Amino acid sequence: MKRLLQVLAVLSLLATPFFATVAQDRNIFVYAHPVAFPNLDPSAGNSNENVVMGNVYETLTFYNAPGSAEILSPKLAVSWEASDDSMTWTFNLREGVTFHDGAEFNAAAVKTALDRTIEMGEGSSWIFGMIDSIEVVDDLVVQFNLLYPAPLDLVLSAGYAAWIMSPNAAAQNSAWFNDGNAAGTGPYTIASNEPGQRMILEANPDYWGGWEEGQFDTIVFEISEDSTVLEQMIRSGDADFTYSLPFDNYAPLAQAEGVVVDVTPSFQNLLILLNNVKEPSNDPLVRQALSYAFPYDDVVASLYAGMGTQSRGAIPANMWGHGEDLYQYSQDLDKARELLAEAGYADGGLNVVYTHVASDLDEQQVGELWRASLAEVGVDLEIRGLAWEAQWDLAINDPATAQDAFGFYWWPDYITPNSWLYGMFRSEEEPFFNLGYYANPDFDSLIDEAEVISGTDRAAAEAMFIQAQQMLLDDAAAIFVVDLPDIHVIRADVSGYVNNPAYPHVVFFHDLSR
Amino acid sequence: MALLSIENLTVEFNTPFGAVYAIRGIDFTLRKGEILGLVGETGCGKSVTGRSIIGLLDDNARITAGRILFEDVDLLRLSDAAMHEVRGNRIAMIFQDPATALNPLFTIGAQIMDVLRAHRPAKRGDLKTDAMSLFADVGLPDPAQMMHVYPHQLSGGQQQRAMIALSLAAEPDVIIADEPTTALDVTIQAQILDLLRVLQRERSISVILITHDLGIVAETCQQVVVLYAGRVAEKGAVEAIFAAPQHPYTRGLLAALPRPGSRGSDLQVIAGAVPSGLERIAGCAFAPRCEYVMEICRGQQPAFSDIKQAHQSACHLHETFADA
Amino acid sequence: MTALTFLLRRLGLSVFVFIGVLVLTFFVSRVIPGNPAALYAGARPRPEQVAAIKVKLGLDKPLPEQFLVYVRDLLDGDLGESYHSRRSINTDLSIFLPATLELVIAAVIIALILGIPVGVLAGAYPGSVFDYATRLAAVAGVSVPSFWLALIAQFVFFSTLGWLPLGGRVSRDISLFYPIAAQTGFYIIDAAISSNWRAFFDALHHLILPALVLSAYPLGITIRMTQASMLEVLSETYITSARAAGISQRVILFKLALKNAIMPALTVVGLSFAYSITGAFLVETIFSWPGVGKYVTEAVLNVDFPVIIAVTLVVTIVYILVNLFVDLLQALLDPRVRLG
Amino acid sequence: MKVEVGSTLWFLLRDRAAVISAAFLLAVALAAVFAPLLTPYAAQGMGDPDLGSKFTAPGIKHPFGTDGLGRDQVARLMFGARRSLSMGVLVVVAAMIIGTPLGLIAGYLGGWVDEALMRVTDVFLAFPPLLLAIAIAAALGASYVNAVAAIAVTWWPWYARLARAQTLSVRERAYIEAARGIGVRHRVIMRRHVLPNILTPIVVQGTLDVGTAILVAAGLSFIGLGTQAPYADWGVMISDGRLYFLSGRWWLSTFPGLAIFLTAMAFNFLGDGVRIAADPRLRRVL
Repeated sequence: MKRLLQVLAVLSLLATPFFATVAQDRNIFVYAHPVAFPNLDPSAGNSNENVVMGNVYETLTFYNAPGSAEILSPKLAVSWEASDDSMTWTFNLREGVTFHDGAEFNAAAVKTALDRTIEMGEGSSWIFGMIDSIEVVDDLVVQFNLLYPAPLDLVLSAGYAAWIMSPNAAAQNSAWFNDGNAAGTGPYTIASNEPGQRMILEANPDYWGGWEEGQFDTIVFEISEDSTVLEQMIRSGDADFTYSLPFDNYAPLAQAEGVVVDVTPSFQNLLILLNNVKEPSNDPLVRQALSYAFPYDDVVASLYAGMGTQSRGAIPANMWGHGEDLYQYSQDLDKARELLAEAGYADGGLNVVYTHVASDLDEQQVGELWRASLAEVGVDLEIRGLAWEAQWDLAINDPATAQDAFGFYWWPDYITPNSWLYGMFRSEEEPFFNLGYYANPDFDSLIDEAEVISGTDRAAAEAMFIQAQQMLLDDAAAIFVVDLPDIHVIRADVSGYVNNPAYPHVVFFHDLSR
Repeated sequence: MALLSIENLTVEFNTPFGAVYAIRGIDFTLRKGEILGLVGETGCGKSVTGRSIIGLLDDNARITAGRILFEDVDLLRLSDAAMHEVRGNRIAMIFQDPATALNPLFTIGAQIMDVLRAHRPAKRGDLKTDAMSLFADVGLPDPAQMMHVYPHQLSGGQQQRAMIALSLAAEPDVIIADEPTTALDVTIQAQILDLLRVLQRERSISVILITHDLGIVAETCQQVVVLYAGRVAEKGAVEAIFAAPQHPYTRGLLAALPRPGSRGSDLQVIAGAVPSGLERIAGCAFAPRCEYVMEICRGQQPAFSDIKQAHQSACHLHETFADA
Repeated sequence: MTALTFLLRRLGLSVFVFIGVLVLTFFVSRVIPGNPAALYAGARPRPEQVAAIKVKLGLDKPLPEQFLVYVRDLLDGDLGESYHSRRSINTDLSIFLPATLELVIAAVIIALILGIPVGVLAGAYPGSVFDYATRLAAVAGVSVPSFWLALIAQFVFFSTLGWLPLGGRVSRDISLFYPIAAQTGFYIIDAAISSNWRAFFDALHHLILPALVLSAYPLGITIRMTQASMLEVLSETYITSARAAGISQRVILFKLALKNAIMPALTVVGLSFAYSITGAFLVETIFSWPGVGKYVTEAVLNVDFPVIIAVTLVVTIVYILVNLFVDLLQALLDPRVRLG
Repeated sequence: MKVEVGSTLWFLLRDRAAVISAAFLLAVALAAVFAPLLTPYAAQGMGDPDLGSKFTAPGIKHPFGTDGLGRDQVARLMFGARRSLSMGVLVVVAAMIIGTPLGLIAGYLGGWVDEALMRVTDVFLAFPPLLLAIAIAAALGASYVNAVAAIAVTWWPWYARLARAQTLSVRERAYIEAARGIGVRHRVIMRRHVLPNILTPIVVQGTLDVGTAILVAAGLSFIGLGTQAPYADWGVMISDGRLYFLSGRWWLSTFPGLAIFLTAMAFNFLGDGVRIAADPRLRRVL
């Protein structure tokens, strides 16, 4: 057996020179990507395909990376203005832009594209819920009439659903896109697609943004769900970029030659929604006790290898709406015991069910650490790993049989605090993502009011959003665990990379060079 | 003129229970051109004797003593290669059930040609001709068609004829026929025995006919060796022994024999059981079942005594019977 | 029994079994908890989207009706659409199934090529050192967890020795510069018929490690069965009679006995196939091999039940066909079964 | 095939591989049962973290190292053995309990009952192993019990077939004919006369199967359909360690893998030994 292996290996090695001498006349960037691209239809996709969308298609406005002077910058729109009541928005479009299929980019194209997305009603298209109609004012001027005041410039910068595709492409169905076809205005086009394995993008030579020496003409996505493969690729130089490695592997990797581990805050955080309706967690005292029993420091320091930060309220740091002065729970087992005693559980005897996505080791270990702490205050935590849909289904069906604690990641569809607050905590007839059944009329009216003024008076809105978060903390509606870091590993010889958490894990390849 | 002499052949089997004594020292001689019957009940060692001669004992068998002299060469001392030369070429074997002794997946022709090829280099055409003439010799119909026929397409008698053809292929001097007719009908049985006799006469082949059927021996053989529990009870010319059996065991066998010409029945008609191969036997092996048993029989193994030149028996009583 | 009636009987049985498989998988897949409509809707659906999709997918209808619709589509050759990727399962399987079959067939070939001669020799010399070593190896083969062996193999041949790639079907350079023109979906074959030798060797290079890992179990089975059947055949009278006729050991082992021994050993083709498929389910993910195993494990993770049923059905059909083929082959090779 | 227990045991004891295997399995089983007494890290074996000794390489304090939550891997293995071993055994026992009576009834009654039951087993056996178990385990939800149930559901047809074949050979025996002749009820005959006579080969097959069942169960656990945190079986341990395996923390997956490997091997050797010892025709091969 071993002998045969040797023979085979030698045979294969003999063959190596055959293909090792490929002329490197191309400048290739390899993105070792941890998941496949579920839906390549720009109207419908709202998941990890955003990295393809973000390079093949473009949005009207662009949300800048934190630290920039402006929140937004122009992309396909060069300028825009809102009416005083934020009900009518006018966008002036970039001139001389053509789609990959040769169609001209203009106001009609914008209308066709966005109408398609709204009409299909899939994916994140609901973010356009405020749009009443889209009007072509002029060849390069488009006007949006809204149903209610909203910050449309922010909405149109979204990393999902806001892409503008060519009118020809807009006439196609999802299957057409998923066969690897595309027609946007972006710097790259899809050259080939081996689903679940590899996708190759090629530079669009006619890109309106132009090309310079050193930029990449070919982008390869090597898809592997296996973090081991990703890690080996970036380590060996076989890939230029990756993410989603185990937190514990970054420190050793940072020591490796030619590799940079880039850690920046993200707009994503991990919460544990507590069931506000079901015994025993319907008692705020119990919820507070559960919050005090949570091992925040261990989770941050050990599970996230010190790279995340403990959450302060629902909105991650670095984003507008984050309250730096909000109350922050910390682990205090005595306090937890006191609260439990006050709630009538002096002798313990409490059973709590925590669910998490089965394939998520981090969420699982959060549960394992929490379980050990809870055991000390007499609470028995059952950890249940489920498929995401199963976990969600369990939560929405009946609060009485639902889990007590729901491990949950949240990220914004477009960058507004209300994404968290409305999404997870506003009372609903039939809960959809308010999976802890939190219901507080004061909270509801506060965030509704804040949303209305956020298009016109962002500062006042921000104060109200922060006030609303204090209510959540008082009620211990959820355990706000950790603001996650964006950790990207990139080869040191690549320059120009800046992480933009508004577009999670999207690399804008046009910015890079080697 | 001894072609093959067996001298003090002793064979043991290794089993998890210990050594099993299959043959406890036997002697007999096969002369050229004669048919010798090797008779006994199941387990008496007659098949083991046959296999010992051709060197095809099972892996767990061990020949612990004795010689097998074939033309004055001790077969037991031959190398594997030399023994391989003997098999088929000088000594061949026929088996009890031709249905299992012929390979079901090859045509009869292919099997006989394998044998022919193993013994002499020849052109394919010649091999074929030779094979067909062998089929004719053993009385198989339509030899040309036989080349393409599989064993299962033949009747039992035809299969045994084919088997005999196979054993004749390399023109051996000795054929060991291990119960060649047991699996066949009575009428077919007679035909096969006829064939053996014819071959013996015409090709002057010597045959060791292993059987449990004294009737067959009476009809076919010139010499007979009666085995009991791995020892020779009595041996000699067929007429002499059938006329005056000396050993009580032989007498028992003959008494149980049905009328000549009808099919022989099983020989286990003497009361009692054959001793286990696991036991060491101090005296006469037959003593526990013997109606004439004496004190001496249990302690001392009877020596051979010549009754006449061609008739020997191993019994303490032999003189009594001789006198009777 | 003639080969024809045999064939008809086996075919009839297979059709029945297939219907049973269909009913069983459909039933099992509909018990899966979770909300398929929400899965179909994407990462962060709205309630009205989910409700609309439920109607669109017919999930609001009673189960028997859903089953009938499914069978009707199936008869049209339509395996449906993945709820997770929304891609046509037919399209996906046309890519993933050949990948798995390439891997599995390679593993079966390795198992047979290594296993049969080793089994024959071990059976021919029972009690020898070779026999004991072989027996140990065979038991090791059927006892080693394939997914663990895959990790160890990666550690040894990729990390330590650097001889073989970590995973995937072809190198990036091949995709970029020497793409394989897809015809059969078997990269090795496609590359060979288009004389794309760089791609051919590259694909082979990628195939070695997963195929070897996958072959461990079927290799163990093949050795065991060949050895056992050889042992049995060699104790048959016709082998003794061949020996008695002076036929050489070489001819006996590798001509006469092998043909007899291979008959029962042919069942190992079916078994090897089955166990390689099983192994593939666990091992493909580790080797980033884009086959049905990886496809279905991801589908399980996502409760993507159209994919789960489709893969179960298709793989089971392939498996039934392989067994049918083996049975037929056995019948054809055995002269005792009359032809026509 | 009725076998004397005495001689079977006698033969078994002569089979060195089987004896060593039995001793090994006994040791593993004892380690599993008495784990709390044998390791100073019993709490860690049950899931408690010790973040201070996270990812410790094998050494004197932790011979097999620690995992990402700092838990001693020897303790985890010992507690994991409880689940891995019991999964294998439970699968086989459950499959026997389902399969044997069905096979017995099919073989004894014959006719359409036989035909129907055997066609059902055909359907189950048409699936490549593991595939159906994956589907069922996914449907039931990931847990230790469900994994056992899922595998048992795919496993019973083998026992049904075996039981049926054995029943067919036993059915025609004189004492059964006699019992039927004097009007003993079918149920009584099946239970009193047939069942005891077909059990031996079924138990032998069971011994052989436990190793494979452990492998299959580990496979399910490996893809996340088995034991749930904070507990772990060996398959889960390999799966958890895999992320770190090529990044220098080789010990996490290596030891549980070895544990499965050796245990499955031991069951195979023991099963082979039992099979040979229980079947007089095979004893010669020894």
